[in-house]
Amino acid sequence: MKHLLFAHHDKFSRTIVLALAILTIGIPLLTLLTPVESVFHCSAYTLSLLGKYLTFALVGLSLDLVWGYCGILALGQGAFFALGGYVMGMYLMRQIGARGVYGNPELPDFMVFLNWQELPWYWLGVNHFGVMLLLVGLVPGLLAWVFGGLAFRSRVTGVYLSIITQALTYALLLAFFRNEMGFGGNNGLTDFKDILGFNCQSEAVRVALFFLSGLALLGSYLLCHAVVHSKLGRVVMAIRDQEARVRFLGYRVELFKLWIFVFAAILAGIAGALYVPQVGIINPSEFSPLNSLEIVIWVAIGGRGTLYGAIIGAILVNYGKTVLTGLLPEAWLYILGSLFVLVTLLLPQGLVGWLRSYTKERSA
Amino acid sequence: MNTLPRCYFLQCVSYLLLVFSLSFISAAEASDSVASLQASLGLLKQTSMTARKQAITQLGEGHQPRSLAILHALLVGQLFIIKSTDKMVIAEAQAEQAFTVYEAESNQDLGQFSGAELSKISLTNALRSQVRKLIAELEINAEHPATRLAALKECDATVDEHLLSIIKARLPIETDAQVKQAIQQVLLLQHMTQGAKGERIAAIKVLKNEDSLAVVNQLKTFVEKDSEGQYLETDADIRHVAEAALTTITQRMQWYAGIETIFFGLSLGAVLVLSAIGLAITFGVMGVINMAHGELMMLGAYTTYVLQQLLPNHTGLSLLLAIPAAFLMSAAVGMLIERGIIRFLYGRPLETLLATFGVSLLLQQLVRSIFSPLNKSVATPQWLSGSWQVNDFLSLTWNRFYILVFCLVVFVALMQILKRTRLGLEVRAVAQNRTMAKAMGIPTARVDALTFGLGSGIAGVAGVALSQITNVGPNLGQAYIVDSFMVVVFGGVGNLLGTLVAGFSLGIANKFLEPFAGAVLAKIVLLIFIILFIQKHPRGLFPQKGRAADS
Amino acid sequence: MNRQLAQTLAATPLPAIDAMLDTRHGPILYLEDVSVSFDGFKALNHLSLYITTGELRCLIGPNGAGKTTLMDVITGKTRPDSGAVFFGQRIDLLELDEPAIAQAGICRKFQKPSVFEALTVFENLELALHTNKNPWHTLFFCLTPRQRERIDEVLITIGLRNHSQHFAGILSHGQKQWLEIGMLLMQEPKVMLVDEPIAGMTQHEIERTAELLLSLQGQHTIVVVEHDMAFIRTIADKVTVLHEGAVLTEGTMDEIHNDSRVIQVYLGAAC
Amino acid sequence: MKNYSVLSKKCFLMLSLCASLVVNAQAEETIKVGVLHSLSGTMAISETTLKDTMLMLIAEQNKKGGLLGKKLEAVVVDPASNWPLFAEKARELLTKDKVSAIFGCWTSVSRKSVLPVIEELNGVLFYPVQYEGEESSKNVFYTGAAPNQQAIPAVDYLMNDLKVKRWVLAGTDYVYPRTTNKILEAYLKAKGVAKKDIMINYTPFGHSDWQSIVADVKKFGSAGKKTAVVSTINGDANVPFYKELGNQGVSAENIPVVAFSVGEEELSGVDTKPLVGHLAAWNYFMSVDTTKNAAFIKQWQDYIKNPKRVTNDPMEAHYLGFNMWVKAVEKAGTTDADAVQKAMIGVEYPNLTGGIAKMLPNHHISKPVLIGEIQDDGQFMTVWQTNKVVDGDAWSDFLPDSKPIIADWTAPIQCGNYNTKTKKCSGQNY
Repeated sequence: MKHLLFAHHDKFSRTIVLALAILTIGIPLLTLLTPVESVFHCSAYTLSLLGKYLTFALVGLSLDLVWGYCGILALGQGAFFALGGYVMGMYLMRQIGARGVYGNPELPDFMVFLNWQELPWYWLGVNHFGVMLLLVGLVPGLLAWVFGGLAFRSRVTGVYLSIITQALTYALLLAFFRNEMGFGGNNGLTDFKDILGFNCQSEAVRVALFFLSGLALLGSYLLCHAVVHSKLGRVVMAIRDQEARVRFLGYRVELFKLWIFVFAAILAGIAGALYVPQVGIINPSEFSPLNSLEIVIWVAIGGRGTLYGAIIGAILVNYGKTVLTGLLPEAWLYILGSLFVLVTLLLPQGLVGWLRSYTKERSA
Repeated sequence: MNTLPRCYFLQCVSYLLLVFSLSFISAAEASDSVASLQASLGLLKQTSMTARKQAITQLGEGHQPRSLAILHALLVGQLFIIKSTDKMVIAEAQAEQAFTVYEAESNQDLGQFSGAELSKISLTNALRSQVRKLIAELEINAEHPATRLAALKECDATVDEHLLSIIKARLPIETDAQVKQAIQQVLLLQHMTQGAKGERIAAIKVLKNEDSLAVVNQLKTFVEKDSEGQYLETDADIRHVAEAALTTITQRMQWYAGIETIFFGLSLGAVLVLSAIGLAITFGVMGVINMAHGELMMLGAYTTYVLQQLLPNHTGLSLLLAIPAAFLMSAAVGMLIERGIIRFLYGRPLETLLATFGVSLLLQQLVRSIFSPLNKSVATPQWLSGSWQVNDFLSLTWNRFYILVFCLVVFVALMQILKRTRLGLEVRAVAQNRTMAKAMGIPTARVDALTFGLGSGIAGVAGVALSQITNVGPNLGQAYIVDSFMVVVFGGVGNLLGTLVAGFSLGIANKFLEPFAGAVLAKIVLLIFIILFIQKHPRGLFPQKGRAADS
Repeated sequence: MNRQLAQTLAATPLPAIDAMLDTRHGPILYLEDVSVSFDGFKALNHLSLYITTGELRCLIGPNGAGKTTLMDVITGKTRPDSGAVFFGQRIDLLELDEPAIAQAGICRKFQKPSVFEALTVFENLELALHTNKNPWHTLFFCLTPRQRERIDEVLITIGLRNHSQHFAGILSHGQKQWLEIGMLLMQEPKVMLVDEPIAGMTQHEIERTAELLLSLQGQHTIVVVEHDMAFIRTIADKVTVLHEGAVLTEGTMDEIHNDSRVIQVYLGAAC
Repeated sequence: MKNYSVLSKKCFLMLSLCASLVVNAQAEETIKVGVLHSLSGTMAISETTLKDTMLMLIAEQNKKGGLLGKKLEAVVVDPASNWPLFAEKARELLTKDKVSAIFGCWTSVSRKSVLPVIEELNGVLFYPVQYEGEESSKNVFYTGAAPNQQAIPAVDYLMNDLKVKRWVLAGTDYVYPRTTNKILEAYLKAKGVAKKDIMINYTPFGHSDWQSIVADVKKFGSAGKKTAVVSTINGDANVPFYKELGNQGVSAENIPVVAFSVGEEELSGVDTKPLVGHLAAWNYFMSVDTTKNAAFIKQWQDYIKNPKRVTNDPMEAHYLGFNMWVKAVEKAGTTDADAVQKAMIGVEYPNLTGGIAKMLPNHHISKPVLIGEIQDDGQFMTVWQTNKVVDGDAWSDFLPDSKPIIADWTAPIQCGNYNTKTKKCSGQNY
């Protein structure tokens, strides 16, 4: 069973790439080419919804790399996602410029009514698109590098590691809630106007963002696929299964863990940056430990250690959430709760594992 | 001898006359007093607050025997009007919406009434403090020394001429030493401001040894400057003496503040320990990452609520009963979770996290469906409210004090269970080496269920304690789960003593940081501290040792 | 820890390490007065041991004599409380961590076969291959024809050529042992520490293992820990007996066999 | 075969999402009203009641024959206390369900999250909760109190009637308390209160350990001057706060606390003993004795089938907002957003507590302000009230940057943040 899961040339993998490619190219094309009344025309609602799923899938993918392949159950992946989101949010806030309600050309509205006199240093520079792009990867990456560097070097493992990653995101949650931090406190950053000079609300921007999300997911998937099938990927899997043994082979385990951790953090940051303009708000609750737990759940439900399982899990759970919160507002938590319990009990390898063993049986 | 009958007759007549006239006079006086009482009560019935104020003043001045009782009833909200008869009554709640009613004027028992038949005389803050002051004035001459002492304490801050005369009059006839001292202190405070210079300095010198806020505030006025930079107190000598006195008192205040902070820290720590200790068993001993732990606490809190609904007039009793009930309730649910879900997941700790997270969602929503999403009101019994007023600078709240004691009791009991009982031995055996324990004939399945039940039950008991300090609602558990994990990990997984030490030290550190950093930053600092601490000591404060810990 | 040295070692080709080692004037492994204690229990008690280049040394001793702890100390898993551990004349092993020691050329086969079950036999060997083992290098790593050849050689040596694309998880116990020895070979070690190599093997397999170890003697310095006296007799030229964390005696198998203290220790332990 | 199964699943997912947007053919028969309140998560505690209130109001209107000859239909969704989900659900309500108006949100952040969506899609949102002001959107009608309808009158009462000299401004660390306290601080200073007589304290959401802060308040209040606490402490943190006050012996007579977020519903989940005598400022109290209010309470308790359920201020806000909307739709003769927005301004509807609420050009309403003392039955006794309704002010006059700004959605200004100095209207999305 276990061995089937790690088979190299997997047809599922090709399927998912194909599906993602079709989705990424098809939906924007359909939307741009068909008239608004058409069945195939995706509305702004559907586009940003699907775009959101894609960014969730990306953060799920990044967690799968860390958890499924490297065996680090990070309960703070949401923190990197949120940091990427905040960088993007700051850029978008700066783009508002003098169009804020107080008409202050420098300061965002929330700073004006809290009587800030000048922009804090960490807000400088984010108004340039290039700097923002750089920071989207740099900020989560740097945090992961410092945090992971410390933790992996002192060989913090297992639940201890899980809990301190949770502590990390919890501390960030509390910190970003503080209005003194200069990130808008509980209200966060919102009411964005435009991105690179294009109106955030326009269909073209939505389509572009969707396309970029799809592209980012597809690209990241291929990249992750390449990584896990490189020798580095095999070392990392070896670390997951027998960390001590890998050390005796002469590998500096902490460097490998750090590499993966930082890489995943950057992916999560990119996901966050794509998420924010599509939902229109970033707020400290994205740092909530529960959000990070949910990411773990997506990966578990999809099936970890497969990459595409994370993507499927993230999309399915969130799609279910969208549908159920509308259809059964009172009961959806029951369904979601039972789903987590049942999947863990009955499908330990997630939906993908089950699907795979099912198709194997059929073909056998 | 023979004159005697005559005189006797005369005397009798005169006596009779006297008695008659006296009784007539007293009757007249009595009726007068009844009339004024009725008039005051009539005023009280009016809804206007000014009328009520007047009525209360009259009640205070009238010196009628019933006025004290009526004022007391008014203060605690037991004074009602019977809607049908417009009669002023004192009502004592028997059960929900059932009252035993006494007529206010005569204290005559009028039988049972329901809440709907009565309408309450309510007070505003201003009136309430007026009533309180009146009662205090009346009680300075009360029978019990303790009542007198309390009355004196009550009017400590607001001594006016009228009150001062009452107090002065009391001093020569006061027999109780404590009360006498209290009276003298009030008088000294007067001397400090109003006497001759020598008298004032002497008063300051005596009073600087008292732990009294009134003294501090009075002393402060001696050294304060007005808006033009002039001292309010013109006499430089008095200023110097006052300054010196203030320094000594401030030193004592800081000392007390230190004690208070430690107490605050311990009590916060006790809450942390209580919420974490159940987790220390399920997580630490069994390796189950139980995300539903918070919801098990929530169940305990709801059990308290339900018991209070069943025994509405026995808040204290129901709270005590809630402890075993909550234990059983949460333990039962815990064992159900263990038998139904977790036992299939042993050895896969990270998957228990997922499954129990699902369970926590289910339990939350279940509670929302049964009890509505609104918070529930859990009453605090009298003995758990208020504080132990050591002096004006230091008071320790009872509920926190009891929770601290309760936490220690739970901890000791748990340690004893694990150390002394057969179950404890089996639990430790299974925790250390499951296969070996099984080979030795320990029924591991039963032990697992019981251990999980024990941890869950303690979570339920923690819920009872939490119901006394925070909201009882569906979100109760989520507020504590992250903190609980931090405490267990900081203390060292699998070590109960570590959990205790970790909880208390985090609590105290938090409380010492709070004044400088504020509540949020203090918490962030501690979280970062835990993160860094784990780097240095990857297995917490009290790591498990030996080869077994490596695997 | 001397990180700089460790990092240098990690990227150093083997001949360069040889130059650093400098074994001209004495033993390749040098342990002097090493003590380790766990919670008061002395696992190693002022132990001194010297192993010369190219030697095949057997370590025996009853349970708890400190055999595994000794290996832990040499490979950097356990830090001794006191004493000195040198690799050749120049490399102080106490300054290095496990990966650095492994890269320097001291490799270890574990008591319990620990291969990577989720990887194929080939991949297991590939991971062990002596090369630059930093993450970036690993990410872009491609096997050279020479390295592929080397893997094939080892596959033949350990008799797993037909299993090269199988997951290590499905191998038999004995095959796993061999695979681990193969991984050892891939690391091109100066010193091989082999902990209970024949546990769970058939007689035929044991013979082949003995042959293998004997054939390696000379190119590599080998330390074998084993309980099976017959096996030791086939391979050993020098045997060291450990007891209660210290060296009890050293000598040829025959000398050991007739040593009264050894007999007493073993019999005593048996009682 | 394998390829197909996953691929077809993806296609199905994609198509079903797109297809779900096809306009429902039956939509023409009813007028849809969106209800956007959290039914799960942390905010469910407050918002569930408002959902029920809306359902009741809609049912009532349908009994009266609906609106424009059509039945009203409530579309309830659960944004689950998740702010981005609020925006998503608002978009769903407007584009998928094509609702004519949305009644919803509680927290400021949920409103801020929804705002761009409502403005983009030109919807109508009724926001029923007291808030920090500093906002006026063309598409939002604010039926809760602005700071000048709650905070300022409360401070006036404390200052004039209770002769309070020292002030503790305690709040949860988010935008409503921050702004309100900024406004109050400026207001108090303008009234001659010295800086040392104002203590400001912020705590995180759900703060439960109030020991140190209450001890500080006690020390601050023991300096011999009358002290009061102005509390903008949010929801769940209140119970432990009041309990701690009671336990540490701080009574309402010594240091009264006036709260802006503690209403009847919050009190129903609390042991009221330690709270008795403390104050709250609202625009509605359940205890106010008017026939309209009595009828409303009865209607509510009958609807929810619980004779003990309480009513509160945000419920009245929805009651007013809904009825004003009904009047505006009738006036406009259509549910078209632009027409309704235009018709809304000037609509009047009687408050439950007396007086007439009127929708002002700045999209806020005029309301009376009441201050009540908490009684042990969880009700308020009104101790003070404004003698006439107070107009809601979107932009506070006590903040330097917002002073020159006004909101006026009538011609010729037509702007939510018109700067009277620069004569400019910046940052409108329409």
